[in-house]
Amino acid sequence: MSTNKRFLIISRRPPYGSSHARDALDTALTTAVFEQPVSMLFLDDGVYQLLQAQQPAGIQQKNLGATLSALPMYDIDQLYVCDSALRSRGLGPDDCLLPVQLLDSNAIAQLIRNHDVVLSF
Amino acid sequence: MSTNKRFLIISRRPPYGSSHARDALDTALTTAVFEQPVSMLFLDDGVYQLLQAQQPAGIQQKNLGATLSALPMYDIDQLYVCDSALRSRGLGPDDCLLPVQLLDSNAIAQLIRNHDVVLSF
Amino acid sequence: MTLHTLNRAPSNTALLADCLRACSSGDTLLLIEDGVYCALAGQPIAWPAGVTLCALAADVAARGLDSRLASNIAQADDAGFVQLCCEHTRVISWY
Amino acid sequence: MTLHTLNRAPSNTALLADCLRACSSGDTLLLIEDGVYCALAGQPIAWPAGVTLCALAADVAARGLDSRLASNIAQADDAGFVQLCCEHTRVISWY
Amino acid sequence: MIFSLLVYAAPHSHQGAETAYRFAVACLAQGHSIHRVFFYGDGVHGATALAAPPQDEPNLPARWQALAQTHKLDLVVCIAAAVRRGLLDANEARRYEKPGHNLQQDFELSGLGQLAEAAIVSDRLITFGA
Amino acid sequence: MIFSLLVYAAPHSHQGAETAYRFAVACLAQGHSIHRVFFYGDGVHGATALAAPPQDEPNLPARWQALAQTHKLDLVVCIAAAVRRGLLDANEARRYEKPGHNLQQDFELSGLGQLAEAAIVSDRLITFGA
Repeated sequence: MSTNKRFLIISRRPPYGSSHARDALDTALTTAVFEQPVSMLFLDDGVYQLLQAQQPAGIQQKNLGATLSALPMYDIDQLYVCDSALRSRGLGPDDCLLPVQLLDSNAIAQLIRNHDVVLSF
Repeated sequence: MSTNKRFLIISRRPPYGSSHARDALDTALTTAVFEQPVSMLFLDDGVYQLLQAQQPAGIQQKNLGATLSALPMYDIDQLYVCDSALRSRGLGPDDCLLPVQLLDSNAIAQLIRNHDVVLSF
Repeated sequence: MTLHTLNRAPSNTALLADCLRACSSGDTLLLIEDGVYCALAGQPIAWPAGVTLCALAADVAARGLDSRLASNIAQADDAGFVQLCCEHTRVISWY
Repeated sequence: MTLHTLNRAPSNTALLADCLRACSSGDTLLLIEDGVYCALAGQPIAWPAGVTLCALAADVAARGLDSRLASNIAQADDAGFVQLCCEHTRVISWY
Repeated sequence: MIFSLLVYAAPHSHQGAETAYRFAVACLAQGHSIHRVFFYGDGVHGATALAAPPQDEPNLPARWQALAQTHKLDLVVCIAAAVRRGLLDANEARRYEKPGHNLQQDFELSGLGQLAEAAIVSDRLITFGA
Repeated sequence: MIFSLLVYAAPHSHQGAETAYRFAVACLAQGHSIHRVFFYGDGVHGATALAAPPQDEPNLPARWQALAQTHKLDLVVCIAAAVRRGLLDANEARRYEKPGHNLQQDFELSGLGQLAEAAIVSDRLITFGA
């Protein structure tokens, strides 16, 4: 594939309750395999995906947090989080299982302008 | 069926965007055919179902408002609406295609206590 | 007495409000699936008086909330969920 | 410039807030499906400055909102939806 | 006590489908009986015979079937919700002249009246929503 | 202009499935080309061959198929999302030893890479969500 496009995957849903979070993650990983630059932006309940110590064996699902931890190995290291989404839930960067960059509203709008393809889940 | 139970169908979703509103209505109609007393309670975006002048031909769906208008013919005439859900949307009883009874929070909790089976959609 | 279950996060403000509005004193609210995020400590939720709160244990563990629950929330396992259904005369699912 | 589509009612406050937060001046927001309820006159929605608002006509008519739209909302038909996509460099769907 | 379950969530899409199954297992383990499990809305997809999930994900239609065989469960799928979504038994496939059918064994297509009847004769009806 | 569509909503469950189809029709009517329609998540149910909706409701899989034949559309269904939800073509039915298959003609099962490729080569990618 010759053309390069900058991809932004927005993930807004909590893990496990529905397939959205898993689908967002699979899309990010697949796009990275296609050697396109991929960023992820966690908004709203999507920030819950980043919580440590997820143990989903009892609900018969795969550990989404474990897959998220592997993102940097796929060269997906541009991970952004809505500052107010995190803080309004009583959480901070230390609660996250990965290093993330906090963005305010202006920075989110700018992040979008800097990407060619934006997929939201 | 000898046993009589009082059914309350709670309908919280707007019409057309998903099948919830249609499913709630079909459940109410079917239960009435079983000669059980059925009440309906419209909460949250469910109150949008009651708006007049719905014209869903352009989105290839059946007119939900028309089916709602037929409820009294099926002896479903206990129709309740959350007062604050209606008013917070800038609507009033005159905007509704059927006569409805407005309930405040206390009355809603009491309505639930007066029913045996409560189904929410 | 009614058992209420709620399966969405508190960001679904209208759902949570409807659920709490529908509770009478003596009722129990069981948080399940994404509803367990309502049990996270430090949430500004005005729980109604006289309503017992609990959260489904498998969902709490799945989401990494074991050490993060508010102190007024008990945990119930699947057997406890069934028992709660028996102890209340009706069950309403908020979703 | 970005075209945003939104398909949920304003009761989904977090979705609407995320969408509006993501808008830049010059963007367009197209309300589709249940999103057209955001276009109902008298809603307390703080629309961001410089963002053009429109609603998909078939969805407006379906829901009985033809005579109830706020004055700052234009209607677009399906062809207009396609044209808006062409006129903006990217499209984000909020759902 | 006599329970009935209303499953309104589809496997893999919403967790409610899996929660319902776990609830049924816990219910039977305590000696309660389940009068009927009624699949409605997107929940009807929980009755497909063709699901092939990855090894580490549960095959819910197969699990319901196994549970039904052990405990003589009545697994009923709303016929109106099912046929419009492409879930057919052999009869409906014939009626609509479709090339195949895909309803898992030990599930049955029937009308919404079966939900009303279940609510009437059961002590508790529990909904698992999407 | 070259469009691709991502359909993430199932017919009869969420309106997004129908909006996507209307968009495609309007798109082609204006002389644009559609590189691919990709069905993902619950959207995969829009590719079933067994849907039998009431007369007054559209059969979306049949309509997509007709549109594909007229305009040579590439209708691709995410294989991972499809097989776990019980949507199989003949190959996958054989592979998983299932008794039948139910993918509508002119749809094709393939990997998520087809979504990435579509986004890369198209001028616009439009998502229709659930």
